Amino acid sequence: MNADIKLRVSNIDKSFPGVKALNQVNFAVRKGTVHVLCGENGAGKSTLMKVINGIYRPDAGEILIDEKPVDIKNPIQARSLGISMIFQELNYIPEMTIEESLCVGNWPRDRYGRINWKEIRKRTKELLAKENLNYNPETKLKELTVSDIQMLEILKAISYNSDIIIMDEPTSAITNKEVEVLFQKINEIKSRGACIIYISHKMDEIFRIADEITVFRDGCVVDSRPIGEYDLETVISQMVGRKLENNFPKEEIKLGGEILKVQSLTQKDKFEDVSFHVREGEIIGFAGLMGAGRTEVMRSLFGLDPYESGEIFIKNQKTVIKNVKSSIDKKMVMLSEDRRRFGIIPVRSIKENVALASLRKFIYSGRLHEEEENKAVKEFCEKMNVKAPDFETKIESLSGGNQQKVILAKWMVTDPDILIVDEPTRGIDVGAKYEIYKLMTELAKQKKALVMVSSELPELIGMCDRIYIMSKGKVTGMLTRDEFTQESIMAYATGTKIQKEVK
Amino acid sequence: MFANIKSKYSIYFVLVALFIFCWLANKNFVSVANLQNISTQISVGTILAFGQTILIISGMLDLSSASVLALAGVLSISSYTATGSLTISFIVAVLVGVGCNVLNGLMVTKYKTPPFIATLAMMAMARGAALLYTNGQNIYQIGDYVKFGQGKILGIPTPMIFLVGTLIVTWYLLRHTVFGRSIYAIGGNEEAANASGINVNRIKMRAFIINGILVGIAGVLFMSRVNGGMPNGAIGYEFKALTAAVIGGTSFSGGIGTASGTLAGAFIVGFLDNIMVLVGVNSYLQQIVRGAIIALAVIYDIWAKTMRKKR
Amino acid sequence: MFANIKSKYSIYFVLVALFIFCWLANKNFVSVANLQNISTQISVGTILAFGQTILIISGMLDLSSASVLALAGVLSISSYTATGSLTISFIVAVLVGVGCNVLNGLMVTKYKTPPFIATLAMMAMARGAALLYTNGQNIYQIGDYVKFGQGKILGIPTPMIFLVGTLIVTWYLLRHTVFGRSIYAIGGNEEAANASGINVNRIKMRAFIINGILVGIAGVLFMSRVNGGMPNGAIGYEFKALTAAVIGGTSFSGGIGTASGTLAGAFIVGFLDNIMVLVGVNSYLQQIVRGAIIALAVIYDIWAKTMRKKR
Amino acid sequence: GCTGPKDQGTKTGTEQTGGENTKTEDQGNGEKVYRIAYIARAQADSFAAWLANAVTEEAAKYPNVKLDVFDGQASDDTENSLIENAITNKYDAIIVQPNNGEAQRPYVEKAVAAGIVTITTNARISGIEGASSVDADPYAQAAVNAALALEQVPQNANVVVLLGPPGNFHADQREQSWQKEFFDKRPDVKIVGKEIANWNKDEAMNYMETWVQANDKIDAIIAMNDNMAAGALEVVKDDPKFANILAYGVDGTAEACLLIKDGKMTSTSLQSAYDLATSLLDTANKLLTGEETQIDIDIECPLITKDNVDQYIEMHKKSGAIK
Ligand SMILES: Nc1ncnc2c1ncn2[C@@H]1O[C@H](COP(=O)(O)OP(=O)(O)OP(=O)(O)O)[C@@H](O)[C@H]1O
Ligand SMILES: Nc1ncnc2c1ncn2[C@@H]1O[C@H](COP(=O)(O)OP(=O)(O)OP(=O)(O)O)[C@@H](O)[C@H]1O
Ligand SMILES: [Mg+2]
Ligand SMILES: [Mg+2]
Repeated sequence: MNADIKLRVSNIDKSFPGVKALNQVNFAVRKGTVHVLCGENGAGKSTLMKVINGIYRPDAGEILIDEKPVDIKNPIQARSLGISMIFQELNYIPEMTIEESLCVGNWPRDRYGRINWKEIRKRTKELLAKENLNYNPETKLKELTVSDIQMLEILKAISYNSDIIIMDEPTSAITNKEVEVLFQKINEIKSRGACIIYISHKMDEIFRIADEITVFRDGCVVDSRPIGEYDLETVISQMVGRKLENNFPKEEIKLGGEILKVQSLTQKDKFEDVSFHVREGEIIGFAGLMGAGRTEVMRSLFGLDPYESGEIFIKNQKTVIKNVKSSIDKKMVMLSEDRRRFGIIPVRSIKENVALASLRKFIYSGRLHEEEENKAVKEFCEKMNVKAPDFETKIESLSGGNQQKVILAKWMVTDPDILIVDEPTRGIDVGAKYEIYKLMTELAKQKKALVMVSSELPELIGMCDRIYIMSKGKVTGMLTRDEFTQESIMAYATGTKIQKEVK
Repeated sequence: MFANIKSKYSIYFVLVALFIFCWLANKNFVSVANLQNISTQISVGTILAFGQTILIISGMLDLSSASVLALAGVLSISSYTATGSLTISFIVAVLVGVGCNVLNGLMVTKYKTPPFIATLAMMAMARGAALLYTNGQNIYQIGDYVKFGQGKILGIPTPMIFLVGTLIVTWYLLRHTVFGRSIYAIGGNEEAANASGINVNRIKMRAFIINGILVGIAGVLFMSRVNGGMPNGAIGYEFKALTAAVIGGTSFSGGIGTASGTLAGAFIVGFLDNIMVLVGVNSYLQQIVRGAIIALAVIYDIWAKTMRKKR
Repeated sequence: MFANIKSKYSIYFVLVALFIFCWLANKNFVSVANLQNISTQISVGTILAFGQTILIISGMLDLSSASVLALAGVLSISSYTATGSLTISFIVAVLVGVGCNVLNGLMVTKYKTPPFIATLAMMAMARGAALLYTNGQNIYQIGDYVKFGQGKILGIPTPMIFLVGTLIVTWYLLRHTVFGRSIYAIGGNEEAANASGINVNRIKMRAFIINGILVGIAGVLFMSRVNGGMPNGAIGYEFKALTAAVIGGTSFSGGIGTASGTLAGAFIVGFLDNIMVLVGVNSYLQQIVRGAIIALAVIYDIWAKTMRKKR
Repeated sequence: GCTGPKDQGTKTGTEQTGGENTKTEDQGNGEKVYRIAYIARAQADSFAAWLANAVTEEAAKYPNVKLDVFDGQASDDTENSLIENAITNKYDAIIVQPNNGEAQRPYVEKAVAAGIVTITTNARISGIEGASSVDADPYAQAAVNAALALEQVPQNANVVVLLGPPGNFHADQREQSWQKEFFDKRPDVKIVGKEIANWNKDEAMNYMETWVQANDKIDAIIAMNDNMAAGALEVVKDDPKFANILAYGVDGTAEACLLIKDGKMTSTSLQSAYDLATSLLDTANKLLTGEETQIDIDIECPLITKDNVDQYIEMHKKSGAIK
């Protein structure tokens, strides 16, 4: 019996078809602390959180709050026990307005039991004003970007004033500025004695806010210690089971000719006069604050959205990108930031997802060549380290990071020349991140061009040859490797500094 | 601003445009009697459509509504002839409607049957039960029972009163209650709704129960309007109801729809049918025109909505 | 392993169980002639169901299939009586089927009409056109046209041959073509499919065209089987087709379904109807039993599938 | 009433519609043109469509009549709505072919009360004060066939019965007729199959196919309409085992006449749309012009067998249904 302990899970088991996601898991969270969970993709972190939040029922084991066993059947009960959760897979209701999404499941009511719309509006405005966010409360979620939505989810979870707040990769879709806001919130929460379970693959964050760390591997708890007894290396080696030497496997590569050139690409209200170029073997980065318009540029470039004016040259040939097909035909592919919406086909198998963008490779002369398909899928999934029972498994049952790897594998099968990756390491564990960086380097070595949009400055700085910085829909600057510093990038990103000529 | 209103309320514009067109096309169209006729004529289908709206918003639908209507109607009538009490007969209809829909709800929530299949099964079962109970024979001489559907209160035909009543209830439920907002959340994204602490199964069950009440009321109205207990009556009404809801902007992908939109959808079809009869269009041609206008109305509605986005 | 097979193929287990039950229940059930009958009886509905399967997998559906069938059938027959050529009449049927479905496809892809509405409109228009063309009268004396549906090739009734043919084509399309993979992707997540370079509109259009071909073939078979051009024939067949597809495991949420599942669904309904007539169940009771069994079959199927997950 | 419906009808019309809005236009020669609403049970039902066509043709022969056809779509509610609309629209006469007599009764009563000449047909709604009717009696239609069957159906025969949709007036009446006029008198006959085929040929075919499996001997097909009889015959037409099967229908459709001519079908009774149409227009004219105030007539329902089928084939040839 320990009065200090708020939440304890003991001997939790949970299985899914073909996987034992949790195996005799034990750990405890103290009041007023931030307890960080680390572990590779598919280690079972989210599953444990969903068990605590009542979304899954455990096969065995107990959950104790204030050292008293509780039976959490559903999220409502979890909330009444003072638990709230920010989900890893942003699972929002696209047709819902901002104000309603903030109170869904918890609507304020007037004395007749009616929904109190005035109160909702008032609360929303207060909340948004307090956080300095100027959204229109009536905007529908489907019109927002992932980062907006993630911010709203964070606000919502905090607004419940729960005793236990679970944050499953809350920062995967937001930029540094919002991360700071979040950390400040976390400190406020701690100081009122509530506790936070925090899951993240961003190692630097972990060491900034953790009070205690628990490391997961293959559904088991490897170790659990206060922060003082851990250092980065230990955590990583416990997670991955080996040491990682260098964070960024960047190699010096001799650059070839210009492979992609974009000139004055414009789409009114989204971005304006965007120009950049990439050479063979080069990795360029796009930095910027949330809503800077980086995603929008890449979407238009890839043919997902139209563009009004501007020119695109691929291998020095003027190209008109009408749709995604035309850019895939030109061997340019893009990994979207919104995996759920633009990435996976949830009800189909890993195999079908991987083959989707290169069907003609396996279906020719009138039939499907299943052996070849299986071979390719196996090859690329192994290259990406996808953890799954088999390739017939539905992709929706994979962990978030593994889904991301499958989507990357899909694009690798097409053997692209230009690879645009929008937040490529979102939700990916350090080990796998390293694999992805290595893959990028390898691709660069094969004379491919890479465009990396990322909100994680360290990875941009670590991996890119040049970084373009965008602010409010315009390219405000371009830095070469020797000029990279967090400060200089931020100066352009906030728009305080603008280069005259960006080419 | 105006463009915004026009696009948000585009289906009502279609309705108004159609109304004006009908007015110009035939002088008998705008008369109290004719408009009353149209309203009473669409009442049964529209009451069913309100139930469908609630279900479709929450990502389900009810194929059994017309069959359950028939079962509720014949049982209601035979309870009337047995007891002579209008109140009891009304309650019987509602109970039968609710009972069948509780079964629908159980199949959907407890056994995870897709609503299409669950209500399809109920469609066959309820119709079979209605026919079996009556041995396929219509029940005539229903006496005062006709008051439900053929009476007037303060000069207003009772079906119109039922129509307005159910409209208000549906609107209120959808707009002002936790139940209503939960339905939108469930239809919009069931997992997210569950994660937000909405008891999905309970809300779905309630949606079916409310649908059951509406179906029961529609059953009373229908049987009273056709002046007899017709176990084989109202065939195809579930479809009419779905059509009105969908024309009115309710989306099968869930999470979208309003009671007033459904009413507008029902009136669009009602006006169309009425004007074609008034003008005397060949009845085969009527079907073609009806199909074409429904498609055009929806195409315009969608176009107007995307226009707003594009701006 | 066995449990896995049982759950993956649970609907086939239902089919086999039903078959065995029918066998025990009536000695006439298992005979070449009776099984041939069942197959020919379900052929028209099942061919439509293959079209529905393709459409439902890609997240759409076709309410117009029975009406278009009737239009294609009567035009085909009248082209036969005009030209005396079976080939031409067959081509006419297919062309009409395709034509109407191109319109469906245009409404859905170009004007973004929900498939429910687009095909609902077409349902009314095609039926109206068929009735208008024939003035509501059946066309008799169709001579050799009956060979399509009543003939035999090597002792096998032609409808069975058409059934097997369309089954193979559908299976092949779904399993072995880019088109097939694409519709699964579109139904599973349209935006992601688009982002993977699939031309969503073109594929949807093709799905409708293939559906049109199947509807045209079904039209020829139907009219030939009933030995006349019936503009009002096959009413409700779109529903039969949807039912077979959905019992067979095709999901309205899209991205899931197989040709063989649909065939199994069609046979489940076919066996049921047949055994109840053989045994001589009261025809009202038949409806109740049919509803109940369909619900149970699907509940079992879903239960078996979740069982596999739980393991 | 004694004044006659015509007077009331036109008067009401003029009063309510005002000067410019005349329902009853003047013809060139000064004679009145009467507007008649013909409300069909279902234009998609082939007999109803035939009747509607016949009525339209017949109406063309009357210079003083303008006839509009409406489609009840086999739905009581629609049919009732159409009657309401026609009243609102102030037709001079309404002819109702009910979908279901009792369901339409109050609405027909309303029409009568509004002073409109009202005629019910195929099947009549009896006992409405002030309404007239022209009908072919469904009971009699089946009864003439049943009388023939009484002689023809062998002892201890096995028969199958195909029924129309439950609750439908004609379906019920014809079934009752067969019951009383045949089955009650022939307890030796065994019903080996009885199903609802909803007037449809394809459904009848499916049932017959199954019955043929279960029964080696079927002596007669008793169908409540020709469509279903033809469907059942379609199944056994080339089967020598059933070469002598008897088949009875009702309606006298072109297809049935051809089948009788071929010796496949035994008999049917004609419900002649032409006769009904002629009587209807004649009745309407007489009522509108005030010649008479109430008329109730039944057209004949002649039995068609191989002996007299030629004249009916002629009839269908004239109409173009048979080439
Ligand atoms: N609904 C499900 N059905 C089947 N398997 C599942 C399901 N959810 C999770 N799994 C499996 O359980 C294991 C643990 O997944 P979980 O999502 O908990 O991992 P995680 O630690 O959160 O990983 P990540 O860092 O990638 O988010 C994985 O192997 C995953 O494939
Ligand atoms: N579907 C959409 N509908 C309406 N507005 C959108 C949509 N997607 C993005 N926006 C808006 O466009 C602007 C640019 O967003 P974009 O996603 O391109 O930014 P970004 O630089 O990629 O930032 P991040 O992805 O980190 O949020 C934002 O203001 C955003 O709100
Ligand atoms: Mg996770
Ligand atoms: Mg972005």
